[in-house]
Amino acid sequence: MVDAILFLLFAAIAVVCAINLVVQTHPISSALSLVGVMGALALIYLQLGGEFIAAAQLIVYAGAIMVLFIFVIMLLNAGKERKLPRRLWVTYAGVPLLAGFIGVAAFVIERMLPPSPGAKFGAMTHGNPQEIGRSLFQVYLLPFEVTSVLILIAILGAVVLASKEVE
Amino acid sequence: MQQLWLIPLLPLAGFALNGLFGRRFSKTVINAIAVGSVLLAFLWVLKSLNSLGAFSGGGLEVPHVEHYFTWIQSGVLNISVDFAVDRLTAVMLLIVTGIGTLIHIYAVGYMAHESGYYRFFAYLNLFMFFMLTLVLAQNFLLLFVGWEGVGLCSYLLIGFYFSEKFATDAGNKAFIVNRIGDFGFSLAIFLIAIHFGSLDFGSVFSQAKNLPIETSPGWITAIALLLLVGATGKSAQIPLYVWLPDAMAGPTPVSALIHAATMVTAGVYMVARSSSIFLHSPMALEIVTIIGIATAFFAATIGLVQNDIKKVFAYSTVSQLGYMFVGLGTGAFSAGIFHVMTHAFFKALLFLGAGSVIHALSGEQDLRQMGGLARKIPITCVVLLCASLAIAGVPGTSGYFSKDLILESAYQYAPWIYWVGVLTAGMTAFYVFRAFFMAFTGEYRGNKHPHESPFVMWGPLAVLAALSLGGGFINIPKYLEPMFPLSEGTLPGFVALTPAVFGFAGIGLAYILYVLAPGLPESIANAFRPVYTLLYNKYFVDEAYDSAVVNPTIDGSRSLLWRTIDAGAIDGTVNGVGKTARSIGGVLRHLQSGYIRSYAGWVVAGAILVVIVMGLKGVM
Amino acid sequence: MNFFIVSLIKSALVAFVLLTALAYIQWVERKVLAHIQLRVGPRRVGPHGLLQPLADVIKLLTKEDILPSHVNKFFYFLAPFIAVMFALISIAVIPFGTEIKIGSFSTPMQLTDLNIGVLFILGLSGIGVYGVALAGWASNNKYALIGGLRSSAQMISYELPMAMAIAAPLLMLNSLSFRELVDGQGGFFLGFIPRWSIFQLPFPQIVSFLIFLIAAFAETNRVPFDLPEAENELVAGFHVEYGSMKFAAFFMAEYANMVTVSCVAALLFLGGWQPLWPVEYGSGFVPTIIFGIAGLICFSHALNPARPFDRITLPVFGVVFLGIAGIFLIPIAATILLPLFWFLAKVGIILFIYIWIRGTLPRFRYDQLMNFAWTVLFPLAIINLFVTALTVALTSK
Amino acid sequence: MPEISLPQSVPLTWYLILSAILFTLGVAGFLFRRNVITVFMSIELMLNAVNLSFVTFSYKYKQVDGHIFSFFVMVVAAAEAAVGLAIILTIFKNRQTLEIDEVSSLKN
Repeated sequence: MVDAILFLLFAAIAVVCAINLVVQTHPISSALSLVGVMGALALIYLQLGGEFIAAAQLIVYAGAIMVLFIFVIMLLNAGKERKLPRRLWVTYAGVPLLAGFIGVAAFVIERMLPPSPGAKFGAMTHGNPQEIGRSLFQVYLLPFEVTSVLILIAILGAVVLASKEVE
Repeated sequence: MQQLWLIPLLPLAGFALNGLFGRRFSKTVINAIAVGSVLLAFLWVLKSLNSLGAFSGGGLEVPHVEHYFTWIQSGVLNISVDFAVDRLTAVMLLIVTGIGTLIHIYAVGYMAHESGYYRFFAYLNLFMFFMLTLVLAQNFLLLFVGWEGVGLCSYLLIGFYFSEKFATDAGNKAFIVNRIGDFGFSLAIFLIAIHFGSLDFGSVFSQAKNLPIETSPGWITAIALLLLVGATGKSAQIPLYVWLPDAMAGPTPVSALIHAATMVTAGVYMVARSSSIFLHSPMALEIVTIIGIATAFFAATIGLVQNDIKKVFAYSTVSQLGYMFVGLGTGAFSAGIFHVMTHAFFKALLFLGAGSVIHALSGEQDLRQMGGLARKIPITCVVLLCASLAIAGVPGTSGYFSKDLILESAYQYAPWIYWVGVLTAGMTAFYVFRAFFMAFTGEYRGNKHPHESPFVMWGPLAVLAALSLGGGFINIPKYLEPMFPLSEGTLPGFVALTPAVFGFAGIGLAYILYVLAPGLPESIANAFRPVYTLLYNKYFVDEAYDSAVVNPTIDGSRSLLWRTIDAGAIDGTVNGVGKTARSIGGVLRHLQSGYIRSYAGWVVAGAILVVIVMGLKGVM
Repeated sequence: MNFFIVSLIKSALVAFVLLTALAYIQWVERKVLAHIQLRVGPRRVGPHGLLQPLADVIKLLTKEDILPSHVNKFFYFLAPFIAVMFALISIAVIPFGTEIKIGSFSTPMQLTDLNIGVLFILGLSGIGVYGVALAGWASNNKYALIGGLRSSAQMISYELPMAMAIAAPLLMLNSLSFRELVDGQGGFFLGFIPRWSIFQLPFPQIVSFLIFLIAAFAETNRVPFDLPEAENELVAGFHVEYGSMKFAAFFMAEYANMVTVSCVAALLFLGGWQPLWPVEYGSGFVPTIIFGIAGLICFSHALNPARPFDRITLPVFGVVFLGIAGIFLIPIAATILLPLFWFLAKVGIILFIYIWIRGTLPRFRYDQLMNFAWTVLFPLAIINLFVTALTVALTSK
Repeated sequence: MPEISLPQSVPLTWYLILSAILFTLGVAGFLFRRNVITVFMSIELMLNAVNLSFVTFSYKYKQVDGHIFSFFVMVVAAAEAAVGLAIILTIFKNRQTLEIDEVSSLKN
């Protein structure tokens, strides 16, 4: 009962924010709504017992990546998208098509997923940092290292791209 | 474990060092690496053989095998990288590393003024690596690796002076001719894998021992003959011997090491190694014998009239290899190996001596431009004399013992082969001493200023001289008896004497013709002009091959393959494909708007389609 | 429902205490700065200006609420709320002391004991940036924008060394819940050196403590890292367009962040409510002695008062102090209050350091700031973490 | 009006459907927004949706792997953001625009 209410609440927040992200014409509004989505998702992760992932979601996504976005938006002082005379069918057919597709997807998921006990808060206890750390540094050690290398490369790339030499 | 892997790995390390960084090294460093690695390998051979009891009485009767790792594992076929040492391998190891060390040392002096110094030694070390792999290998595939590797190195080293057209041509010739042999060899390996289900020497030969002897040609004969094809390629036997004389284009140490002492004997080694296969196919043995004797004879005849000192020795190598094959074919495998060893001694010595002469004359190879060198370069003269005596089979010298053993078994096999062999021995003595006399006696005919070689060069020569004189007293056949039982049975006394007699006759004849009556050979040559030309042009074999094989191939490939198939069919298809693609692309091009979002739109459309299909499937 | 009621009571209590504390910290700051600069500081409103904060609050509440015409209204209003909200929330996972036991009922002195409390704090501090950034952007003013940019960049940059520095004690104590962390720091080496993180071998813990403190200064935009609101460069930085209560919100947020950070520092490095030396050597009487002395000083001053009304006020304070000193002697109260005392003492010291440094140090230049973060602090933190990890790996059986 | 009865526990399909919705919205944003940064953020939204389903399945099978994967996704997203934003900065430097359709040199 409580779980359901909470989930619906967070889900509502997430969806509303996501829609807002799409419809807003100003990047900073979109960015903030994306942060909202992430927050809601973090709470949902908590509900699913993913403590560490929830925290990581907040720290990495909301706390770092999105701040970077906002930083860039502010730096470029990006304005609203200028309105284009967009074709009618996009506006008037796009939304129903979207809804229809989502319906189909939902139907597919409902049909294809074997029935399983629903989610209750606290039923999943594997998401704590200890477990994550254990499997991260034992089972997934190599991927982990590789990712770190990837990050390094990304940093270098970013530095090179953003350096002054680019004219 | 004796860490046998160290033996080939040491030269490989040398190759890696010199090959990668040699450009920056000073010559001393390069020498240290190149010679040092081979010397270390030699010492390691001695150590491991000693600790395996190879030098004591009963040691190594059973092979000592070391398994390193599984190389290929497919179905029943399980090929692993193993090294093994038995008495045969021990002999070969000692020859290869020992002679190799000496020749490396010699090369330091010989190559001193050459460019591409580090390249030369890198190749030489690489060759040592492959040769040792070949010798140590415990299965056919690994042996084949070494086999091909030495082929490669010989190609590289023949073409060492790659700025010279003839050198590169010779290299190509050697490589291509060897391909033919290797083709046969690989077929043989396939057959073996099919019929024995393994390539490991141990299992193959133990199975082979239990097979019946094939009176009528069967698959054993096929295997044996294909192996023989490979051997003829590598060991320069008829019909594939043509590459060896040209191979003299390489630097002399190479000729000595690869094309006299070690690589060319690989075929002999291989046949001896698979003796238990050959022994089950008398027909194959017969063919081996015939090829051997034929090669020995013809090569000797050609050698009679050559004027290039290295050419002379090259043909004598071919003919000596023929002897070895006679030994193998007539079932005296140990005699063959024995001859391999002695031949390694005196032929290496001959080449190195020749090299020393050439060095002294700063590049002159034509015998007619020499003469009277005995006083100018005495040491070289002496050592070459020793070598010549040995190859001429003068009693007491090493050549005498081995050749004699071969001829004895030949006599037991079929007397006519014996007589041909004896005749060849006579000719051998003749042309070797012809070369010797032309070079060292009489008046100097050239216009260079001969100078004696440095110690690094004549030091090894001295060692080899000692070996080629005394090497015959190392009783290899006795040593190899557990593997190749000696044939007993008494022979008429003259069998052992006649070769020596013929040898002396040849020497004497050479002395008469080239020292006492220098004008005589010319008149003889004029008297038998056609024969002379025939011999001088090596029976026109090269020309025959050219017209019979090479040119047709070239024409065929030019007219048919190139013009018709390549230009016409293949290019046509390719271009056609290109054209169609372009026309289709012309249509599809309009999809490529350059707008990321339109691309993404297509992707999404596809994804939606997939989802819907999946959904329908899920529903149904 | 019991749980809800208790939580309600506790949160109300904490909220009240926290807000008052914030107000008074500001008073303390003004006083201390004044004394550092040989001034008297606020003294008009109430004795020693003790009622100054109240006056400030009233002023801020009653000021006219200006809404600049050129701002982006939504974000303009949103920003201060974000700032203050996330600043205040983070106090929820901070434990102030051990369990309170009254009869059978017992509850921790903490709103909620999250087993990932540390991560929680980090995450919130990460989100707190938005307040500043948005404020800077929404005010549509170049000074504000620059201030916002600076602070967002600065906060991202300094979060890494901070997290690294935090990681070191976490490694040693092997937990993410503040309560367990503090419990892990209980006990003493050789019977008298406390097992606090900064005293832990590998000794670089002192390094990580310093790194954390520096990073914390930057995170809270305090001197010497207060570039986002550098008055003499950017007028007032990101909150230049804000007045009255919205300004107060930013103000509160800053001080709340200070408090949180100090609490975290105390909990992670200074052993939370663990006493400085064992009880058997009488660490239990420290508060009594301190407050007692304070009371006596008040009385001695009351004997020759500097101002007429000191004759009344000082004795009152003296009595209050002595009363507190007395309370610490009551065993039951002591069990609850002693940890509280130790914890608050440590937090207070760190806060004092904050103020002290503000009174002492000049401001960085921006490039120096960034350089310092990435070329000094970050590598240092990594090395420190590495050494710690190594030691832990070697010492742990 | 019919009174709705909420289940005691949340069916996992709800999570998946939520993730589907978010993903679709992300796609929509990707397709219909022209501002590079917004497009980029739509991608992040999609990634988040995927993460949600990862975590959900990790709940379904009571295993931690799903969390690990979403963790990796986050890391990759971070790297992507770093590089992507750098690229955006460069684009802006070179063309003074964030309109994705004006960055169409690929055409012809």
